[in-house]
Amino acid sequence: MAIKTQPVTVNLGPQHPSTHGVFRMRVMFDGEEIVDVEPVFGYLHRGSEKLAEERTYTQIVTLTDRMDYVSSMLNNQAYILAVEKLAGIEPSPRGVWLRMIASELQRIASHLVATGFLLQDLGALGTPLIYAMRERENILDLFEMLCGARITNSYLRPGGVFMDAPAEFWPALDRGLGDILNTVDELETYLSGNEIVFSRTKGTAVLPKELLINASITGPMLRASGVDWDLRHRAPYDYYDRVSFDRILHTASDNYARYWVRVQETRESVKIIRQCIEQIEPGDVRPSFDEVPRLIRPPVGDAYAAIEGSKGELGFYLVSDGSIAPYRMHVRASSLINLTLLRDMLIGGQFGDLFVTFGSVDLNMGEVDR
Amino acid sequence: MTGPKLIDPYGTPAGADPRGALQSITLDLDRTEGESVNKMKSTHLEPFPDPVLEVPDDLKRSVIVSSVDYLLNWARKSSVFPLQSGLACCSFEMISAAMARFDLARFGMEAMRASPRQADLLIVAGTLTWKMAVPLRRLYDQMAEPRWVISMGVCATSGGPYYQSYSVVPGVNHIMPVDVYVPGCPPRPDALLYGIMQLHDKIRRYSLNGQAAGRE
Amino acid sequence: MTTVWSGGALAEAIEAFAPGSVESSAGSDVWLKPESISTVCEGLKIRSEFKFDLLSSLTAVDYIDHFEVVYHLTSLPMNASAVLKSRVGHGRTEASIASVVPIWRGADYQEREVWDLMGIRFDGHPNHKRIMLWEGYPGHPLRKDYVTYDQSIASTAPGAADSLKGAE
Amino acid sequence: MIGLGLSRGFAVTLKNFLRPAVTEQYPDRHVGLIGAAKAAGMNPFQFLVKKPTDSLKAIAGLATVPVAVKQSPRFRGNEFTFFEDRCTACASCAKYCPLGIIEIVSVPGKIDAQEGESYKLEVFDIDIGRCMFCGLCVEACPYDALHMGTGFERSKYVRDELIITKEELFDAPKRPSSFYRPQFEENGFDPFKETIDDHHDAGRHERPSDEDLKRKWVDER
Repeated sequence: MAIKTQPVTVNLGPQHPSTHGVFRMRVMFDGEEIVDVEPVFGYLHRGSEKLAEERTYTQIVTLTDRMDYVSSMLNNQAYILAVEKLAGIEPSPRGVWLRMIASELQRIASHLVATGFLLQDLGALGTPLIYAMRERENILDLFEMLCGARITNSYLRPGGVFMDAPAEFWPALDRGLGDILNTVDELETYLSGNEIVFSRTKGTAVLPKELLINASITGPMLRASGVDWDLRHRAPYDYYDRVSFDRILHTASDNYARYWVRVQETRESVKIIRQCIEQIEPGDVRPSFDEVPRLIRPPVGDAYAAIEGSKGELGFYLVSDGSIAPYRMHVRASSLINLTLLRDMLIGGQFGDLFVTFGSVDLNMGEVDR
Repeated sequence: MTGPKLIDPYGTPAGADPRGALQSITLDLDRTEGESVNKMKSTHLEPFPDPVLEVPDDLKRSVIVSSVDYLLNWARKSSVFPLQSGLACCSFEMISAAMARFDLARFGMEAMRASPRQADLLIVAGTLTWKMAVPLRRLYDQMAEPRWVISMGVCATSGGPYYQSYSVVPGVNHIMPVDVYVPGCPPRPDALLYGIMQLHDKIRRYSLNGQAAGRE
Repeated sequence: MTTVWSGGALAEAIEAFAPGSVESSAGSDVWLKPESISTVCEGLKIRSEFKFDLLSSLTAVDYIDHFEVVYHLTSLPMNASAVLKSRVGHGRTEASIASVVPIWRGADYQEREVWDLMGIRFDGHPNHKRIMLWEGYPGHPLRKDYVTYDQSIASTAPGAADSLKGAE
Repeated sequence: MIGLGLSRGFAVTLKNFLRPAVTEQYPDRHVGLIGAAKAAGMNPFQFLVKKPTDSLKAIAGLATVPVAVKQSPRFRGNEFTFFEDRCTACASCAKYCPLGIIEIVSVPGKIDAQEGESYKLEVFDIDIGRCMFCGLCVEACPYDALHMGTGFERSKYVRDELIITKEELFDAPKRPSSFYRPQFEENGFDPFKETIDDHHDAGRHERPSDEDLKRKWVDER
């Protein structure tokens, strides 16, 4: 016998322990079933795109760090690629290898954070998150060796990176990669076979791939539905055409598939870094200041460059009017666009699945609001 | 096991609101919120003065001022529970500080509280926008006294990299009085720990000051 | 590697199924007439020679005497990309263009963002309201005539004074 | 079998329970008698005889030794190191700062401004309450006068105290980070152990002498 209830609207956030930052949702419940969801954004809207219009091209690197703060290196890379495309800069090979290593490390860190927080949302208070963050600390230590900062790196410059890696970086990186593989194995042992994780994530929030493509969703969410779309493979930037890696695909397109794809992708990133270490060549890490001056003045025009970020296609659209600052900068924020289908994922589901689904999207408020 | 029903907002029956049950009624709520944000933006123009404790010189030398006060402040300082209120980048350093490597629990901050009623310390970790200032001030008002505020990172201290932005509060001291400022963008977890130790020092000094703890 | 449609070839191909919709083309860009954006986008998505099933990015640029809406399209089956542009709001009049949400749902939040920050109205958008800033915010900050350093809410934008009154 | 996955998970937790702890005991850690003696630089018996109260404290578990945090020499701390003798007051750092928070006021130096433009620094303030420590100013400095510092203990009770003035920069112990200063890395300089006192050790390019400046600005023009 069905019990009739009155729908009730609940406000979740912006300060909520499970909302991955300052995200807010208005959710209408009928009993425990979700009737309707409305996300409310903008609690971290900082106006980066406007501020970029009054900074030089190098200074904007510092703004891109703070956009998606768990994958700063990837933001740096996307922005630098757009600048190089706009100004026609030929990067130094060693700098490109170094920034590939840095951005793959960052992808691992970002996926670890996503996994840890997803399990936190599942109710595993503490332990998996602590294990994931412990491994992330090792990666942050590597970043500190490279550029002196843990989160807001500002490591990349137009044409490469600002400084070569120190001598102690290479043995530490080698050690760190082994640790990462161990951690991923452990993660799989204690989670991928776990009955609670299975019953909470399998078969929830299933999305068909046509809908995902139509809603512009990219990254691990799209690959979890079986669409082979990875910009590193389909539109190789930097030297991704010189390394080989497997694309991780899953066909279920549910919360478990999204989680699984992320965990497996960390291994592929380790594989890519190993190949980068083999192929890296000595030389300068950035062009001299005669070739690429501190103040770049790109020709009038526009450029759009996208990379495969940790959350999907991360693109920068730059318009130049020939001065030292961009006329307009726009960020194609994968976190924001991946939320387009949040309503479809949640409506009809149960209250308990709300934050699991939300965690499996892997969003970052700094990128959603910018 | 069934997945959620997939909805197509553009295939709704004729007459029904295509925006769904909720989004058709929330514009009024948004307007009310916008009004409160505008009000906060137009009223909080001057920063609050920093609550500094002036300890008289003769009291500095005396060993025992009031044992009860001393004991109370020692207990308070050893069990400051922070509110889980990460706003932006700094929140990740705050989480790192609570994780295995830096372990906030060593300072008696065993758990980040999810509710302001159970918290003594508000760590403003990250950029504060005007839209977020209204809920944050409400959180601060809901905390029981004695309460303390740490402004973590330069975004919270002064707006930092977003100082000139149209939507960012130029310093959280426009919204609430701040006890300790921690510079850094974001500060390392160690720097946050140092800021927390400074706060402990401050709490200890309340007894010398002859002032009830946590009041401005 | 992704093939990038050149502007000229794309303009010709568009003219073939939607005559009179192209304004001009240069480099890899095609400028469309704003009133034909729905027809052209639907054709680009459905027709077998394009199959642009993913809208990568939608944004707008303020060129002072007019606004330009920029669409970056990607085709997953063909691994191709193209850039569409459309000039609207000549002379800073009320700028508006047809929404592409019925064609690509991915445009939903992006169009709301452009409306919020740039002030271009998208006709036919199902939930047309501000996304980043709050209701009652004066003006659209990404426009070039918006003053960044202004921390007060007093502004010359229409409706600003009314919202201030409501706040008190 | 139901429960197999769970028990495998608990096995991993148990394995981690037995691993060494990763916690860094900043700011200090408790030591016993041996640790306290080691920190004082003597063997435990000497320590017991020479410092009986301290050793009693150590035996009771009350003795602590300070712990330095593990950091890379390239670490961008929340302060700066500055060598006045290398600075030409060119204000490159102020121009390159994305936030414009470096305030420089210079006056004509000992040479007459007409014949050689050597400037003397009067005000050099960095507002670290707004600084984001990106290091672009350090990158811009042509004569290696400004370096990132490695200290991070800079919390203050008052907002205005967060401004670093010229005097403070001069008086502080000079522990420059090797950020954008490859010469420190080549020399194996460890900012957490040693300090630099002589400005000659600090950089690749020496500041030009007053004669050089005069030649460059006056004679060549």
